[in-house]
Amino acid sequence: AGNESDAGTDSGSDSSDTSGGLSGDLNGAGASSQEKAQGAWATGFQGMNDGNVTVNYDPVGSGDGRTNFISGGVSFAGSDSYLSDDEGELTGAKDRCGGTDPIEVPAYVSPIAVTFNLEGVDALNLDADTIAQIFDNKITTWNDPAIADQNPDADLPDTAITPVHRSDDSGTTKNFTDYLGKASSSWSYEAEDAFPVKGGEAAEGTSGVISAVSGGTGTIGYADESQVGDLSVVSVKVGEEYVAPSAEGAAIVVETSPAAEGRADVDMAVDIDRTSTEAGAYPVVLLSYLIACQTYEDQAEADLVKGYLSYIVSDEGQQAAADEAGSAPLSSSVAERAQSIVDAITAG
Amino acid sequence: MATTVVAEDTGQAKARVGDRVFSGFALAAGIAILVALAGVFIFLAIEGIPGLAKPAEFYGDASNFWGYVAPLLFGTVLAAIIALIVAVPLAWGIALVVSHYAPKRVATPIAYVIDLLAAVPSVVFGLWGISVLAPQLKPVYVWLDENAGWLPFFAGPASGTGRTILTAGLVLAIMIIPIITAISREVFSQTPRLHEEAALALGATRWEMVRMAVFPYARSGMVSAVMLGLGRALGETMAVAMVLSAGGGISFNLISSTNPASIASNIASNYKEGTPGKIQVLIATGLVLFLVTFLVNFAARWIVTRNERKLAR
Amino acid sequence: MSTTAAPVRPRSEPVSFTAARLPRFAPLLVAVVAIAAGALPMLLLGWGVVGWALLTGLVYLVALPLWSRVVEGRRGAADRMVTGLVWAACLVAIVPLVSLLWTVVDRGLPAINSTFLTYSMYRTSLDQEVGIYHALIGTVLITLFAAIISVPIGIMAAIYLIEYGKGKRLARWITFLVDVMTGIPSIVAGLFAFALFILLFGPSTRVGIGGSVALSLLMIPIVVRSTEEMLRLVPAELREAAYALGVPKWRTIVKVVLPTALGGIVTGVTLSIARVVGETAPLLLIAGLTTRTNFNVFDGRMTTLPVLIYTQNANPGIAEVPGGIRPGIEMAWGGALVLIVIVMVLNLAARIIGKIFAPKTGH
Amino acid sequence: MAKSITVDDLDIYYGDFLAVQGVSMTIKARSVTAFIGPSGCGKSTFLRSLNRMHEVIPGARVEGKVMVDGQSLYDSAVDPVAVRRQIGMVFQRPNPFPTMSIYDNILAGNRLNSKKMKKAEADEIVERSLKGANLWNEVKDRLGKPGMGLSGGQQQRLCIARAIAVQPEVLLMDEPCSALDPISTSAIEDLIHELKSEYTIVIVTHNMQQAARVSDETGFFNLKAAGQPGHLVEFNSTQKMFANPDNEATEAYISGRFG
Amino acid sequence: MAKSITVDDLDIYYGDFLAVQGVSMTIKARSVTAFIGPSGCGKSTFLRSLNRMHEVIPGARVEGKVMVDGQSLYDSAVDPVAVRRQIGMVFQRPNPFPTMSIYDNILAGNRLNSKKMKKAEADEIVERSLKGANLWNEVKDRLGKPGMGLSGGQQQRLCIARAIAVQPEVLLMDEPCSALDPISTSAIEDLIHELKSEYTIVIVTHNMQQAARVSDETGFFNLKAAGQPGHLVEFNSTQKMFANPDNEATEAYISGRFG
Ligand SMILES: Nc1ncnc2c1ncn2[C@@H]1O[C@H](COP(=O)(O)OP(=O)(O)OP(=O)(O)O)[C@@H](O)[C@H]1O
Ligand SMILES: Nc1ncnc2c1ncn2[C@@H]1O[C@H](COP(=O)(O)OP(=O)(O)OP(=O)(O)O)[C@@H](O)[C@H]1O
Ligand SMILES: [Mg+2]
Ligand SMILES: [Mg+2]
Ligand SMILES: O=P([O-])([O-])[O-]
Repeated sequence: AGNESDAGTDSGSDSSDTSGGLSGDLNGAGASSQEKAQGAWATGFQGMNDGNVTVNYDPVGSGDGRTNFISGGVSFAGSDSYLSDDEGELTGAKDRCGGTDPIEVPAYVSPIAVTFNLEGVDALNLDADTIAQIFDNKITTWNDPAIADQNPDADLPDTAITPVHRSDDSGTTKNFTDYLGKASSSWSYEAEDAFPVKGGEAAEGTSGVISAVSGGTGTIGYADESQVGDLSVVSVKVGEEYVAPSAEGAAIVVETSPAAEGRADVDMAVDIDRTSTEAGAYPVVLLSYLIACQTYEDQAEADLVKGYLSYIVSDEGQQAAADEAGSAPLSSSVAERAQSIVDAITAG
Repeated sequence: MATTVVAEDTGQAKARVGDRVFSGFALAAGIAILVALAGVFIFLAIEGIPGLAKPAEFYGDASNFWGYVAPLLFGTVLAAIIALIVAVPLAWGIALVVSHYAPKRVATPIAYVIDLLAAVPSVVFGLWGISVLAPQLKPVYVWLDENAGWLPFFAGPASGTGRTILTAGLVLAIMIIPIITAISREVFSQTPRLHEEAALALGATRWEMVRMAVFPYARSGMVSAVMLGLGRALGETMAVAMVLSAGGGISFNLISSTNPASIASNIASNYKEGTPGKIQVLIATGLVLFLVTFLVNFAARWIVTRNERKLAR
Repeated sequence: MSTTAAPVRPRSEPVSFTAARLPRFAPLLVAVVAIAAGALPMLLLGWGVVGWALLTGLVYLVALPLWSRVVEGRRGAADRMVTGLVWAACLVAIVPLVSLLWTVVDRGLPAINSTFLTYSMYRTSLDQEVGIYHALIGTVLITLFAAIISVPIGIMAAIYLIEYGKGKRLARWITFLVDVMTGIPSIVAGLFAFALFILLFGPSTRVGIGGSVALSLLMIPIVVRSTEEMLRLVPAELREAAYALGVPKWRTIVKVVLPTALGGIVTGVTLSIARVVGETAPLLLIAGLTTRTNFNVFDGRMTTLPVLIYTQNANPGIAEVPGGIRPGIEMAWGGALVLIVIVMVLNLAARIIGKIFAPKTGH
Repeated sequence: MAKSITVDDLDIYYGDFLAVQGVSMTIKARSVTAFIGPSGCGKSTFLRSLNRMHEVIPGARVEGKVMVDGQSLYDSAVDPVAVRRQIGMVFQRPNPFPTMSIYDNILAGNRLNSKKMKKAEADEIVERSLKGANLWNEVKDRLGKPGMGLSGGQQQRLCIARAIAVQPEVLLMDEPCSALDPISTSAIEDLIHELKSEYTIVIVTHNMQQAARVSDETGFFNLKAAGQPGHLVEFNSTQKMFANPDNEATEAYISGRFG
Repeated sequence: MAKSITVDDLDIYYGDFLAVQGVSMTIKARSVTAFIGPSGCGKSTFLRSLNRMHEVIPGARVEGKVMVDGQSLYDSAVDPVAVRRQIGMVFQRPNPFPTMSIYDNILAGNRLNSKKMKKAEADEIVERSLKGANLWNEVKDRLGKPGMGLSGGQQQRLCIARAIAVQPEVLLMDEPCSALDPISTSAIEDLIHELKSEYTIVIVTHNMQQAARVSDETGFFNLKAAGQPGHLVEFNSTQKMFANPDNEATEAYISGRFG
């Protein structure tokens, strides 16, 4: 390719003063939602190493990414949810890492926007209960009093509501339903990768949901905030306020959420606090993780993983992902802890 | 010139070797296909059979595997049937235009343009399906719901996005038209002139000539073409996954948001987030699709041979 | 002779050759009327262009045969009906095609420039330009190797079925199983290839040739089926002519049967390539994704155009200006356009080859 | 009901290739007209232009006039289907429909005109036509079998039976007997004699004895040279043609001194 | 180089259908043997059993013995390909290879056996064979054109030229002249006369005059009844056969009193 031949010569200069001096291929797999951010990180990391490194990230999905990591097929995984031991994943990952606990650090936070397409309306305020009832097909028209009460200024038509959910299993759905379950009283389903309500409009992938919402009439859906584009978004009721999705709001929630129970030091798994009333917090978020080992058999592999992950959680890395993929950067305290865990990766 | 009939000089001996080697290769190729298919089957069986009997939580709302796979199978077959119903007459029509109706100047570009359709990747069909076709069909579904809602097919409520199983079937139809057309027009145009002229000389109109001389001659090829198209329709993954609003149960309602997924698209949608146990379930659905394809072909073949036998009576 | 038999049709009055024909301009006239009739509800009821086209077609397909039925009788009406129907089929099929091509060209063309075609997506800083070169190479190589695997197997298997196995039980089974094979969903083919390569080369192997193997599973049945049909159509007389000249069977097949069927075989192979060149799911699984250009199908990941299109569309990134086109979306449509052009060129080449080798008749 | 055919200065083309040039003749109703001439001189081509079968070959066309009972055959108002229904044809190579039984082959033409036919009527047509083509005894026990299972000669007779089953008014035969044995041939010749009381018959033959035996009038076609278009050398009563032809070339051909 | 062929009690089957039964005869080397008989009596079938072309039809087989110069043709050690290379065949229907030019058609037998040939040698074979088949003058200017573009008769002569181009030792001809005009026919007949000084020739013909003209010995095949297998009624010198046949049925057939 026209660009690859000279990549090594001219790009090291502008990227960073801390040239890594690494070379080789680093392979990862996992959440498709991370792909764009991974592309940005790969670019930065490749630049740091003067184009002698190639990072490959297979966006096969979180589940398959974790499976690939556990089987030893890839050096790290990207995942929308942390390892759990329901099907022995945590144990499997430990085995894969030579008996040491696997590393789980947050890669970034994504606010999940509730987005809609309704003629004549470009902003709405909704509380968790109303959102839950809409997605549970309990509220079926846009001029339902439950909606109207919260939006006295909006000119709500008599249009039927078409809620759009994900047809594929997805981390977004799991976090969204987790939010509905915890923040509302009218959502009776478990948090799951598969959308639990039967029937209704479903679409493949974030882009599918966006297409369906923008192509339909009276549609409402949920999707990664960065992908919403021109569509209108719902401000969600937190405490007494309505909060629009934002990177800052997402970061606040992550920072104030408790760690998952019974985890090792190197495992930063978090149970998001969906009912947070913190000012400015936006609790409909997805926390995306990076999964790796503390030790690798191969020195080169260890160096590459360490270097790459440490770039990801660095300010530079977080900024690159924010620019390219529109994700929300980690708060500095979270990033600092992640950095110290990643720095401890060794070979042996 | 050799003086005996039995092969003796080296050239002839080599020819015999050539024949043996060549037929050996041909046989090996045939067997390779059997092995490949057996490989796929064994793979599906080994990886999929554990998926037949998992705890109920692996099957979503259903309580067992059969409850899980039934709507998927239904969706697969329904979409494929819609596709065939739409595509087969169109494809045969186009094939006839190209082989017998249009002058060569017109036929060649038409054939070329249709072949182009075969080149469009399924992802692009998917993209086009969501962003162009579905919005166009949305008002049609609303109209059908209002005016033909008494038919179970159009019971509604009409989808708000147009991404229904009927839309998916139409996209599939467009995808399989070039396959069916290409093979059909090839066999149509191979009809011997002698037979066509026999019909024309009896005072047959063009259509009667087609019926008397072309169709009977091409029948086996036409069936093959349809089976190829059906295979693609049953197994299409990405386009269906992208276009269809999936997740519903068994229903003949063609215009609502709630549609059964197809087996292939369901695998693609759920494979990504699948844990090993869930993947076994998905592969088991793949096994079911494989067996269904087997049965469909079996039935088709049986019908064809039965007809042929009737003919030879 | 008619003394012994009742005449089939009354022969009393001489039948005129010109009797009962619609005027030459009849189809045109009906078409004009149909267009007008179709336009009426558009004007009065506000129907769209689609409704107009549908109604026009319907009126034409009903009116012309009806008129013909009255004037020319049942047979003439049937003939006109079918003629109308097959042409309508053509038009109906071309509409979505044009719409699709238009969409792809309209959205893809802006992306295409020399950087797009000659750069890969490998970059070392975010402001560098990227292109689809790596995916182009990946698609060409993986498809080429898939063809290298499946075309010989497919053609030889078809030869076995038609020339050697006729009537044998094994041949009947192969024919049947080839049909079954056409129904293998691409994702299952991908899973199978993935499992196979993991078994052979260790966990999570991702390699271009694995994609070729998966695609071969999808190509072979198409090649076999189309070749089989074409070989079946080669007249037995030609084979006999060669046998009678003392030509061994295999040479007869290679030099007489295959060349006679070549046009159709080439069509079939092109069709099979077109069928798989747009596959996404299996390649994402087994060939993986990389930003670098890889020329070696036997080692390392390879990106193909459909995978690129799929992933770029799924994660299009954010637009440079709010409300602008996302970079991934533009790249996806651009890639789709390139992919279609590739197959178009392939198709054209196949046609030319087919024409060169097709049986020569006439002067 | 038979028709007379008048041909006036007919040129016949395959695309740009002029195959037959400047033919004029009058074929009398209720008579047998034979065409003879060396291979490649355009006999088949000319014959096919008489029922507009020529034009089914892409690029093929004619210039000039063919009048059947005063109607111009190539008039724009004329329906070629109607023409072929009344001017039947038997080809040089037998061409039974491969997927149809013998029975259905015979009825193929009739079924086009009357969809519903009583079984008895159909049986009668089949039997009459097969007897007329001297094939009845050989196939009467296997009418349901495919027509392709017959030997070459049997197939050709099947095609003749199929052509006469629709009782055309003119019957064009392109070397109908070239694949037949003498017995079948003479049966067909007898049939031709019978038919000419009601039909106009035009036959192309290589067998000059046959031409002499069956025809009332004979046309001799020839090529000036290879690659040149064929043309009509002489058209005369058969008797005169074989006894005392006007043209030297005709005499040379008929007496076998030709070449 | 010519071969004599001895047939001993040959039964020929299509699957379960016995088409020809109990044929025994000796075909002399360097002579012309003609087979006559009504259509469907198995002449073609028998002829095809003489160079093992019969067995290319699925299910077809023979029982009995065919000896060529003392070697059993159906011996398991015998290569049917080698047999056919030395016992050539011309078919009832012309079958030129559609993908090949006239030139390549002629050379097909040589080329397809991968014999390397000098251009001059090839040209010579083409010219000799085409002249032998009386086609040279008509096609010498378009040797590169496809063989399918010729008229029926021209195509058949092309096939004859193709068969003699490989210089077989025995030449089987199945009604080679049924699509030819008298001039070509007599050229072929002359050719047969020429060839028989070196080759053994077996010809099936419907034209009894032709059999009388060209052959030294004649075999008469007949069917007992429709559906019954064909059999050899009489095999005798042509002279005797036509003047004073041993068998009544033969006489009836030859004199046309048959049926
Ligand atoms: N389909 C065709 N396309 C082009 N040329 C053709 C076609 N059919 C025949 N010809 C040419 O037209 C000329 C006349 O052919 P035609 O078949 O009419 O001859 P014929 O007198 O019937 O010969 P034969 O006695 O061998 O059947 C020949 O030169 C032949 O090559
Ligand atoms: N391929 C075949 N399969 C089955 N039966 C056949 C086949 N070919 C010929 N027959 C039958 O074998 C018998 C002999 O046929 P054959 O063609 O040898 O006759 P023939 O004497 O050459 O006739 P003709 O003079 O009409 O060519 C006929 O009854 C015919 O129906
Ligand atoms: Mg002719
Ligand atoms: Mg025969
Ligand atoms: O990131 P997801 O595609 O799993 O929503």
